[in-house]
Amino acid sequence: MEAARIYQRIKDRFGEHVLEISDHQPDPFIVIDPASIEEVGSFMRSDPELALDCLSNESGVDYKDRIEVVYHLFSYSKRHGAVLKVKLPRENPTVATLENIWKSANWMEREIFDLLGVIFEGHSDLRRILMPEDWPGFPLRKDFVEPTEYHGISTVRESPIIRLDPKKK
Amino acid sequence: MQELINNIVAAGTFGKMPETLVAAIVIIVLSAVVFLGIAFPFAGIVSWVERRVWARIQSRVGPNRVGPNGFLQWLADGVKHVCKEDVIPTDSDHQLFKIAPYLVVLAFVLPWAVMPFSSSLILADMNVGILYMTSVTAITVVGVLMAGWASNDKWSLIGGIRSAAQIVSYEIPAGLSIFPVVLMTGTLSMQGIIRAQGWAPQHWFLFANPFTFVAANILYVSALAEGNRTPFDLPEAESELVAGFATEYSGMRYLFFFMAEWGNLFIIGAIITTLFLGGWQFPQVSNNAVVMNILQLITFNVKVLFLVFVSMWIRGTLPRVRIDQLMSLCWKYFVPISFVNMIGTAIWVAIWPEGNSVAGYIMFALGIVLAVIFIQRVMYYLRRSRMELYFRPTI
Amino acid sequence: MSTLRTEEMTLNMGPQHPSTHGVLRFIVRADGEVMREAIPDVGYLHRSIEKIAEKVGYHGFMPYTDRVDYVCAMFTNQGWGMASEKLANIQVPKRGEYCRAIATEFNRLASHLLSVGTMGMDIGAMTPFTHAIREREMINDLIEELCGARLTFNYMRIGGVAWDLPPGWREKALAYLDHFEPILDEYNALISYNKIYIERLANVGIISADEAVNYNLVGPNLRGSGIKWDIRKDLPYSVYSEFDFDVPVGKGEWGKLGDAMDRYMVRIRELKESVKILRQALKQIPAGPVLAKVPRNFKPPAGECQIRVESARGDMGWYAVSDGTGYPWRVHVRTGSFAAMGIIQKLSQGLMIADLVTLIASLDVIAPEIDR
Amino acid sequence: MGAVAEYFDNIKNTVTTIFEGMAVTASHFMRKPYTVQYPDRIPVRVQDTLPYRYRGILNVDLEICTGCLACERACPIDCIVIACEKDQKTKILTISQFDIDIIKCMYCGLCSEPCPTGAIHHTSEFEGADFSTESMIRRFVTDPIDAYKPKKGPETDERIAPILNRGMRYVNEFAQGGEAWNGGVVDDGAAAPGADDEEEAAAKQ
Repeated sequence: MEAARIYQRIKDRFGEHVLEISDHQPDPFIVIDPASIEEVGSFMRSDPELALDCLSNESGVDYKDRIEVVYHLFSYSKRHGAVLKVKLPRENPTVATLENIWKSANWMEREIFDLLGVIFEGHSDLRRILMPEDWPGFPLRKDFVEPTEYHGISTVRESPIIRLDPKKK
Repeated sequence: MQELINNIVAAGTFGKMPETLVAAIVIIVLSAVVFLGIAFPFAGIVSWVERRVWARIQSRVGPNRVGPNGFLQWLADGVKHVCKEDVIPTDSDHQLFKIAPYLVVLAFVLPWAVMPFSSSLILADMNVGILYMTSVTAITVVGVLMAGWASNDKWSLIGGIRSAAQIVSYEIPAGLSIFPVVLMTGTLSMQGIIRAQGWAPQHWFLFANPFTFVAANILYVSALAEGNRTPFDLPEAESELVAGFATEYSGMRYLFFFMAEWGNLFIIGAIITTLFLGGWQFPQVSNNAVVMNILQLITFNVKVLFLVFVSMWIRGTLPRVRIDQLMSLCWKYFVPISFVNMIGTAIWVAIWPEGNSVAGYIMFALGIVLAVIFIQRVMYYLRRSRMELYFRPTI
Repeated sequence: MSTLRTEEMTLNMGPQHPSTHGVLRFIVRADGEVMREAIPDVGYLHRSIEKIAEKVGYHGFMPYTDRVDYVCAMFTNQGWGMASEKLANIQVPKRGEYCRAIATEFNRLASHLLSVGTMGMDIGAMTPFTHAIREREMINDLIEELCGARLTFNYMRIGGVAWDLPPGWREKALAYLDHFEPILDEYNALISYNKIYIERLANVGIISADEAVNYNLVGPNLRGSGIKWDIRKDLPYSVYSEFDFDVPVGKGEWGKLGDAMDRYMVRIRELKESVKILRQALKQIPAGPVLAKVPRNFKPPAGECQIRVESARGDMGWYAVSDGTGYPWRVHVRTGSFAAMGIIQKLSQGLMIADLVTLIASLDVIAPEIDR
Repeated sequence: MGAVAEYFDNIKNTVTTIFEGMAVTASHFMRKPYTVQYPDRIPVRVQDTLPYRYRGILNVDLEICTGCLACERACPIDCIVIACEKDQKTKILTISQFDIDIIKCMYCGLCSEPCPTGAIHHTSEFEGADFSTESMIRRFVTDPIDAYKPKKGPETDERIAPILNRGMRYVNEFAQGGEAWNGGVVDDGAAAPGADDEEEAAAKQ
């Protein structure tokens, strides 16, 4: 099934929750209301015509004015994919977890929490996964400033080259 | 032995010392010479040989820097280990931690007392020789378990417990596999068993009947298991338990464990050689006792070293079994088969009390057929490979 | 009768453990030899590659992609190249695609060889490992001649590959393939069909097909569970539609379907398929340029895309967002190992400690690929 | 399969597969080892056995450096620092600094690709261990040197000509690949990405 028809089917079912259907190339996507993500997710998985049984990729993007969580879904039986997006406010971004629908969401949501600070409500094990437990801030946010030291270990290495030409940098 | 002590006392070298004291000194000095001069260097050299053999199996070169072809590598390693700091973990049980390696070495040293190198070269030809051999080697388990427990390290503990389970279990098939030979000879003495065999392969107990052939194989595998050798190196399973019971050891104590392991290879080989491969038996080519003894010594050592080599070869080939498979192999396969062997041999002996020489020839022929098939397979793999393919012309 | 007090043992496996394939850590709760659970703890190799992408630009990010998965860097190269090409709608010349296919398939051989070799080593057999590494070295020699590096290749560029095949390389490659096939049979005789080995691998870490999809397992892990799915075949990219090859799947010949042995055998059989592809590619490669004309100051139009590459560890997803400037706004890599690690906690329940090692090796996780 | 049959089948399988495995390893006793000892057991230096494209430690031939800064801009890791000054009257470009931080360098080869003359190139040298980080910085300019100006025809200066030849061979190898071996036509337009851009940049300088 083509992406546009998948999105149309979702719109028919959850009319008011679908905020935007974009025919952006090369990957068209659908934006839905964060409050209904769980409902839409379970529909997309269980609907026999969509049968999107695999959450292939889940990632977050910081757009400076909002944070988007992007779900790349895929169906092994129907061989079609869909891109689902939710837009969240930058302050305290919260969205329901999809862990109960696709198990693979567990680790990917932990990663998004770790790097972008999106809180997934109802997640069974929302801990930092890649960064240390006590790392300050969320590194993939655009306004993140790396601390110069971590537990007394410097995170910067001074370049040993002294730049002779003062005009540059 | 006794004559030697008597001679020394008579010569008066030690003045008026009591005879027992002289005997003690002589025994201690002699054993020191034997162990420091023969057993330990043997273990060291085996470590080098093993690394070279293993390297060749793996298309590598192996240690070749120290001495000719790296022959002195073992000395360099020994010196390195002796010079290393002897780290004892703070929370460990210090006394047990220190004693454990010595117990392991003890278990390696004691069997040499009944090692039948030739018709006269044997320290003590006990009438329970083979029983003594199998029982003292099992002291290893005490040392290994002690090391595992005293290290106060979970990996070591698992290693120690594994070792205990393994050695105790494999004592049974090993013991049962000795029975067929004992049934046929009616003696437990090492020399007695060897004298019951001939120099020719068809007179070896290996080929005496089908049951002894199987028994020899089971005994060899069980002995490997007792010696913590691949495929049964679970106690020190590198990829699972880091280094098992030896994880916390360093320096000389660490070396002791491994010296015992390599030295044990000789003992494994000696047991099999004595029981199944005709020991030192050599055709009577000379009436000179010295010449005969030297020839017998060479024969015995060649057979033992071949078995040592086979164990290295096996180590280079097989993966490690899992602990539950180890146990099921022992209890489901080896123990029942050993019983069958024992009963089978008993029946065989009942039918042919003097042995069946035809069976010996047939079994030997079958062995040759097996070897020929094996060589054919080797040549097949050799033909198919094109190892001369190198992309760098200068290499 | 009073019962003996027992307690669970908490073992800390890693980060410095001989068989955790890089810097990985497992917190193992064990009852003697039997594990209650093994909780993976990752992140020791996190190098913030996704953040670096936002700072170095499209061309400059290419060498960094090598570090995402240094065992099969060609695929990460290709993934980033394809993502950028899709963003900017660039057509790669035919010969460039063939060079990519040849390089990646050789890299797949190398990666699978490492995987099956370490599998043997984790089981306790050292020889298969060195034999596999020996073959891998020869492939590295070939790749070194092709692109000048043995591990971090940086061979591909946006719009094709950096360098054409060097003169005489094709003959060498074909000679290698002739040499490789008997060696693979020999390798199988040495270890794959060994009874002890089969016993160690069969019925360990069984993953059902549903579970594999649900946990988003990819590549050989997915195929080991009996799902015939290969991006190269089912969503063909590059020039893979021009090759004739099979997709091996696990059949449960030695145990239940989806066990470690199935995953292992899928890798072994994929080696043969890769050889098949390589022979065809080396025969069919057309003449022509290898690199499309791409400006050095590469600025794709604003937009986003996701591409999927069948890497040695399976479907690797690259999600790239461009804002029209010379620097990507966001890059996300979804790797096979990351997904595979997610299932370990569930699979480890009730296995033995020795089996955890088998399980990790059979899932073929590579620490840098998890942490990125 | 009955339990008894399975039992004996297990024994048979184990014995035969171990037999095969032992045959394989035994055949290795009769093969040559594949590894070689580093570095003193082969007749030539390891460096000399490496292929032409090998990416070792960077080197710069300042005689043919045009001072176009293409390499500095291409470097994703900023380990190359160049300082150029242009005399407003004589229009001569002077290079006063050309430093490469070898510790930082990741040998990706992106700098040598856009170089118009092959001045910055990878050597086959890879042994770079030293005792201090300071000594790992390669400083190629000791006294300020005039940048090379590409000529229309072939190079006439006897001193520079061989260096330029080597450099251009390097450029050709990288830009076009080797000589096409199956009649492949190498398209000049597919040279290193945006080669024209670099010339423009050089012209601006």
